[in-house]
Amino acid sequence: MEMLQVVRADGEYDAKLEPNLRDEDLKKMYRYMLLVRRFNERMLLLQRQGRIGFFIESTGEEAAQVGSAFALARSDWVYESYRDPGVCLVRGVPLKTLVDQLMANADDPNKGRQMGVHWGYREWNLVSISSPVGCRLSQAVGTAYAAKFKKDNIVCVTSFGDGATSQGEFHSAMNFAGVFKVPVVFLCKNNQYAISLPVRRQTASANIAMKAEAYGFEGVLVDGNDVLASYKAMKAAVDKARSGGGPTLIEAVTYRMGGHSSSDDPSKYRSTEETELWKTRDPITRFRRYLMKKGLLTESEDRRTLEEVENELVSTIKESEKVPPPTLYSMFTDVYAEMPWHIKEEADELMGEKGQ
Amino acid sequence: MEMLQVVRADGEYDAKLEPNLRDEDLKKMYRYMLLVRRFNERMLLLQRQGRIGFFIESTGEEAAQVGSAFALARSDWVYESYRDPGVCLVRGVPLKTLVDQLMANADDPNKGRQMGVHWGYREWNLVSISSPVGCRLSQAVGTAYAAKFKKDNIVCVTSFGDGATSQGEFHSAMNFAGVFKVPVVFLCKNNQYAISLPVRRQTASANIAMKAEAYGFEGVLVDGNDVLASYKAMKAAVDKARSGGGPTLIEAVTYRMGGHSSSDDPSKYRSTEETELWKTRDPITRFRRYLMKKGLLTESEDRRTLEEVENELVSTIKESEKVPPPTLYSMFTDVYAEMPWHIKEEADELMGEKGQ
Amino acid sequence: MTVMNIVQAVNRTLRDEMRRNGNMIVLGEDVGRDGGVFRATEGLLDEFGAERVVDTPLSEDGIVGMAIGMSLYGLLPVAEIQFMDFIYPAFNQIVSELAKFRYRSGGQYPAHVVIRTPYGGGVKGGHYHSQSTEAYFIHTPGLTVVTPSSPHDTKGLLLSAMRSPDPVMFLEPKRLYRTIKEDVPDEEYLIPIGKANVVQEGSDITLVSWGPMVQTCKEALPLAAKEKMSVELIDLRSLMPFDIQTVIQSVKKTGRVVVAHEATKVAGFGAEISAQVSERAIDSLKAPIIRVAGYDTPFPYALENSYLPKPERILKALRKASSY
Amino acid sequence: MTVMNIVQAVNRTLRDEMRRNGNMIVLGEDVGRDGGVFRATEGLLDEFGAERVVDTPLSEDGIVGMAIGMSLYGLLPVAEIQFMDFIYPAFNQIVSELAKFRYRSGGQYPAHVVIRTPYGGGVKGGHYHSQSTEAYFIHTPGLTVVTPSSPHDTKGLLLSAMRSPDPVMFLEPKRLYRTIKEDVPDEEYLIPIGKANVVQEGSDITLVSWGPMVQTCKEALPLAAKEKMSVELIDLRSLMPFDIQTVIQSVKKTGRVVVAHEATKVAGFGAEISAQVSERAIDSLKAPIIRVAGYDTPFPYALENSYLPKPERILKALRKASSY
Ligand SMILES: Cc1ncc(C[n+]2csc(CCOP(=O)(O)OP(=O)(O)O)c2C)c(N)n1
Ligand SMILES: Cc1ncc(C[n+]2csc(CCOP(=O)(O)OP(=O)(O)O)c2C)c(N)n1
Ligand SMILES: [Mg+2]
Ligand SMILES: [Mg+2]
Repeated sequence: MEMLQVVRADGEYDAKLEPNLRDEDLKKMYRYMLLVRRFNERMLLLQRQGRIGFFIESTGEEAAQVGSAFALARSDWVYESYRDPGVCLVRGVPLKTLVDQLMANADDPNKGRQMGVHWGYREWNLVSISSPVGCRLSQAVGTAYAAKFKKDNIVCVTSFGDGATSQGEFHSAMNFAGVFKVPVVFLCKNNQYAISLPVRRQTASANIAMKAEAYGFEGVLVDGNDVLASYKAMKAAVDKARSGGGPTLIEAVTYRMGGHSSSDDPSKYRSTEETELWKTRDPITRFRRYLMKKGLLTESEDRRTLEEVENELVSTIKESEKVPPPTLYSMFTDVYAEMPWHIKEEADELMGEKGQ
Repeated sequence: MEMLQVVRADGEYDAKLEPNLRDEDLKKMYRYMLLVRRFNERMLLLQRQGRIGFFIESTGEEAAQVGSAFALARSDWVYESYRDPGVCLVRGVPLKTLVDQLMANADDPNKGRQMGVHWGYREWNLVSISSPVGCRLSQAVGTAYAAKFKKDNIVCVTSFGDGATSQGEFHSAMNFAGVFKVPVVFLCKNNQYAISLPVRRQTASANIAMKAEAYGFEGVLVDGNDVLASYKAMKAAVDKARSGGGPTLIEAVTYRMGGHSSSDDPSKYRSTEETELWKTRDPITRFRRYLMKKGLLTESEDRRTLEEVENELVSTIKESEKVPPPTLYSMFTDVYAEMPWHIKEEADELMGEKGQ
Repeated sequence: MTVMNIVQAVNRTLRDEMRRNGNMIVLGEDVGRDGGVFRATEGLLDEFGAERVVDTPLSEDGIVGMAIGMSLYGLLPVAEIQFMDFIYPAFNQIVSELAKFRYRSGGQYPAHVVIRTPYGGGVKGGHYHSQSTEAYFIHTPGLTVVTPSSPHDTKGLLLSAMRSPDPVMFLEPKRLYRTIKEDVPDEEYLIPIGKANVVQEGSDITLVSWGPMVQTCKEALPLAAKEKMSVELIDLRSLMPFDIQTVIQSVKKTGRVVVAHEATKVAGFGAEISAQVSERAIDSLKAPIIRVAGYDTPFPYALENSYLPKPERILKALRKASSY
Repeated sequence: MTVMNIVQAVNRTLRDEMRRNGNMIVLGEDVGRDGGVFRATEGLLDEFGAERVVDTPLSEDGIVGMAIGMSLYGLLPVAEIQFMDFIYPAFNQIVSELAKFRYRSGGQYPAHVVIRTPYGGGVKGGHYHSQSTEAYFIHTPGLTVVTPSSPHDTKGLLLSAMRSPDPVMFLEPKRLYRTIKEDVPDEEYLIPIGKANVVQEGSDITLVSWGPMVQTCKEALPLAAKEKMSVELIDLRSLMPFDIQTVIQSVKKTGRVVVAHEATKVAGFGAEISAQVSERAIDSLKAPIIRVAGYDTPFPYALENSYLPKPERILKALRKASSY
């Protein structure tokens, strides 16, 4: 299986393969990638400082996030992953809303109910994340089924890691998608690791994309560190889905440049040579080179963008830190639409205690 | 993918493909196939008469059972399916032991604890069946792992239906088998239906055998109504596994000639044309034609064999029906190795009541 | 009024609601052409088509996962799991996902799926076609758990389940599917979730039960009456939330409690009822709270008849409670 | 004697048993090169090699299924599930297969697998890294369920689990993994499964607990002592089978019971303890049986600290029981 690539690591590109994007959009893409990179770095720092509880970074995976998100319509639905802050941002989620989630404060639309990076925003059709790996895929199939049923012209995308492909739920979801031919796109960001397990020990298949054949639809292999290739692959898949062509599995080949999460030490299970090699394939450096070659970015513009991004982050963090935590009572709501008597008793008891 | 066939429906055969089997064995195979056919018919009758509680027949699938079982060594392990009485018989389980299971009487090594057709015989390395579809596959992988670990030269085979391939547990098992390269053979008897669901709506893949590629090992398509092809495919797979070549998925294409179980009415969901078509591919008729062509069977021998089989069945049923049900107390044993106090209390209470 | 059994009540109620609600979808194994292995969805495919009556591949996690995704998008999926014993491949979807969607999303994504599944023994099904594991689901915050014991209740409760904004486990007593027939009103009626039904009033002992065991309790009533025990039989109907008020009121009157269920005893839902009573009405108790339940073994096959609580076992417990 | 914490006790005990038993295998996600996300299997890969310390693909049903198959063939597989919250993809393997193999095969195929899994809150893990769902497993005949509360108990109970002929759920209180250090004997010792440990004797109230909550109870003891309540603290250690005798003996002495656990309250195992007590010792009871437990909501994140039962909540319950 061939891997789709538009821009090479050195910034050279195949003009025949360039997607049809406006210069404006290319610049926006770059800015988003920078923002995601700096967001990751900042948040990891906040975590180290104890200002947020837990964090999972997505450094190295900016292109796959931003490229694929750019290919979606506002009305499309996304079952995003914890490594998708870029997808959230591209879809319009304010930076502060993401930081609020990490701080689990009262402004978080999820009411501070989940660990960091478990995004979920109804307003932007981003479905609330959960931790168990793999279980969101069949839900995405269901949403796609429902959209098709209602004759809404939308596509449902779900993004997950290489590790997730081992779960039984991956299989069920792929199989249902093939059988019901629903407008769903499975985006596997193969970042080479599931915590410590390298992908070659996750599965014996030659790659992940080819697994789609077992379900009767197409798998596509794409360079996930190439934002234009990531865009193109997703665009083709959503166009196909939207026009009734059914599901696609995209494998975006990328690399988790950092640890698995803020609690992980990757030096235990992988070599410096390997990480150094992947640094030469950095998606941001590559896209920067491309933009400069195309005359769409200068050194000074680049510096300015970075500064803007930094300022935005600093001021957002400041704002989010001002927001109080959720109210005590909020611990008891939303278990059911209406609070049943036994939870009410518990809430009353606790509120009474704290009232004393 | 090509389908392996040795003997055609009309009994013609490809001499180049004939396996290396003694005439004795060919005749034994035929006898087993007849026995399975008549066993099925008899047991279904007993069920209709209320003499056994529940039955699942495997009529039409005799070749896949008998052919594959002949390819195994006595020491190999089998996670057989409820449509595998033939596998049990070939491995040496006495007919009476199978009937005892259906009668759930005191002679059943499973102590009458399970519904009919849930075979399980430690003595013949046939692992106790359970009802949830799909969950035995990863167990077979574990057994294969253990055998390899212990450097025992055995293969573990697991047999299941087309419906089972949709379960997440199929996926996990296949994936683990590929990753750990264990001596396991997955035998999918694709009998075209999972209760009422035809296989083309079970999965959108072109066939089931090809699913193996997604796990990095070989899939083989075989005519499951051809006992010699079934033997050959399994023999090749176990030889490969035994010599360290890892797993194989075999899809044996066959047909469930009867209902799903004694509670099913297949006329609701399939046509007479279809069942009539498959009757022309009957595995027993085909093998009979082959044997006659080869001069290994005469009409009168055939009649005699059938009579023998009938007599064996009749006398076995009579014997099994004489055996009393399991003792009341046996309801409480084997939950744990030693009976804990709370079960003992319950047993004592019930025994006390009945003692009164 | 139409005389019908439970399976018919399920079937009619699904049909009526599908007629009313164009966003309702039925899905599961063999629910379409076959009409369900118990015939609960018979006729629906013909009337509503394959888009709304969906025969799925053999995968319970796929069924529930897909139903969740449908529900988030605004459909009302009613999933059938062929036997409760086969629900476990979907257990992750149910307890980690379905139950928690509303809460974890701060109310942004309520997932409303109804999961219908036949449960309980008495059909010679051995341990994989007989179990009653309602306690797993009751112990999972976010799920509603309901179980009818009659055709009439089936209709009213199933309608409520389908109209509820929360995910509902709708447990159908399969042994009673065709054994009880009664008049069921043709017009729509809702039985509120969370309210128990006092089947018979009585003054000596409170007998609490649900699902298939209600029928067994009913059969024990005349035996108890013969021995001059006045039994108040409460059918909980809804197990989460459960109507503790009705139970406590009764216990305050009788001072004696027997709880009867088919599930294995240890850590079964009977323990919760017992614990609630001794927390809230200990001073009213004149006798130990007695549980009649399935034995703590896997569900047997050959000996099913000795395993299942029978009216005689309930009677024995009533005697024990009343003579204490 | 060596001073160690719980995670070290797990690690040493696994190592010692692997040295002793060449058929023992450790398997799970990240248990090899990484040494487990909590470091419980650190060093094992280096000492025993990749055949015996098996990094598996990301699939819990695969892990447990494979472990069952290994065990049937005569190995002793000790599987790690990274968090108890992620055990549900394997729930079918555990409740339908592992628990029932011995019974359903008439004793021909006992499946002996030890499943180790960290559970409980207090690590800022939100609802998917914090839950305590021991009740699901206790309610499943065929499983043994054990949970230590100290490094010393960890060693003795884990050894017993690995030597037991039955499948064992070995639940490790992750919040205590590194917080309690104590002397642990270097030589082998077994703590019997099914026997409770009386942590402190007392005459006024019986306080029953297990796992991580034992520590919280211990912290409540001096507070109770200050208020002149003599508390008998029982650490169950083993939840299935559970040592009801020790509990009942204590209740007969004290007449008052508080049960404390971290799991959500409704249909939690506390209900079973309560039900057993009121079944067996109602006449000894001088007060309602009070349960202190997790609230009946999914496990929260921001408000975890208010969710988890604290010594103060236990104290309050003790007061309530003793002043009734
Ligand atoms: C069912 C389940 N098992 C285990 C875990 C623990 N866990 C969290 S992330 C992870 C690895 C995921 O790897 P992958 O799918 O490749 O995604 P990545 O983190 O690399 O983006 C594991 C094992 C989990 N969250 N859910
Ligand atoms: C997990 C699970 N779901 C549902 C069932 C009910 N059921 C029993 S057999 C069967 C169909 C199996 O089809 P297949 O795998 O093709 O095997 P076949 O019966 O055709 O041999 C179903 C749905 C079950 N036993 N287990
Ligand atoms: Mg990964
Ligand atoms: Mg089939």
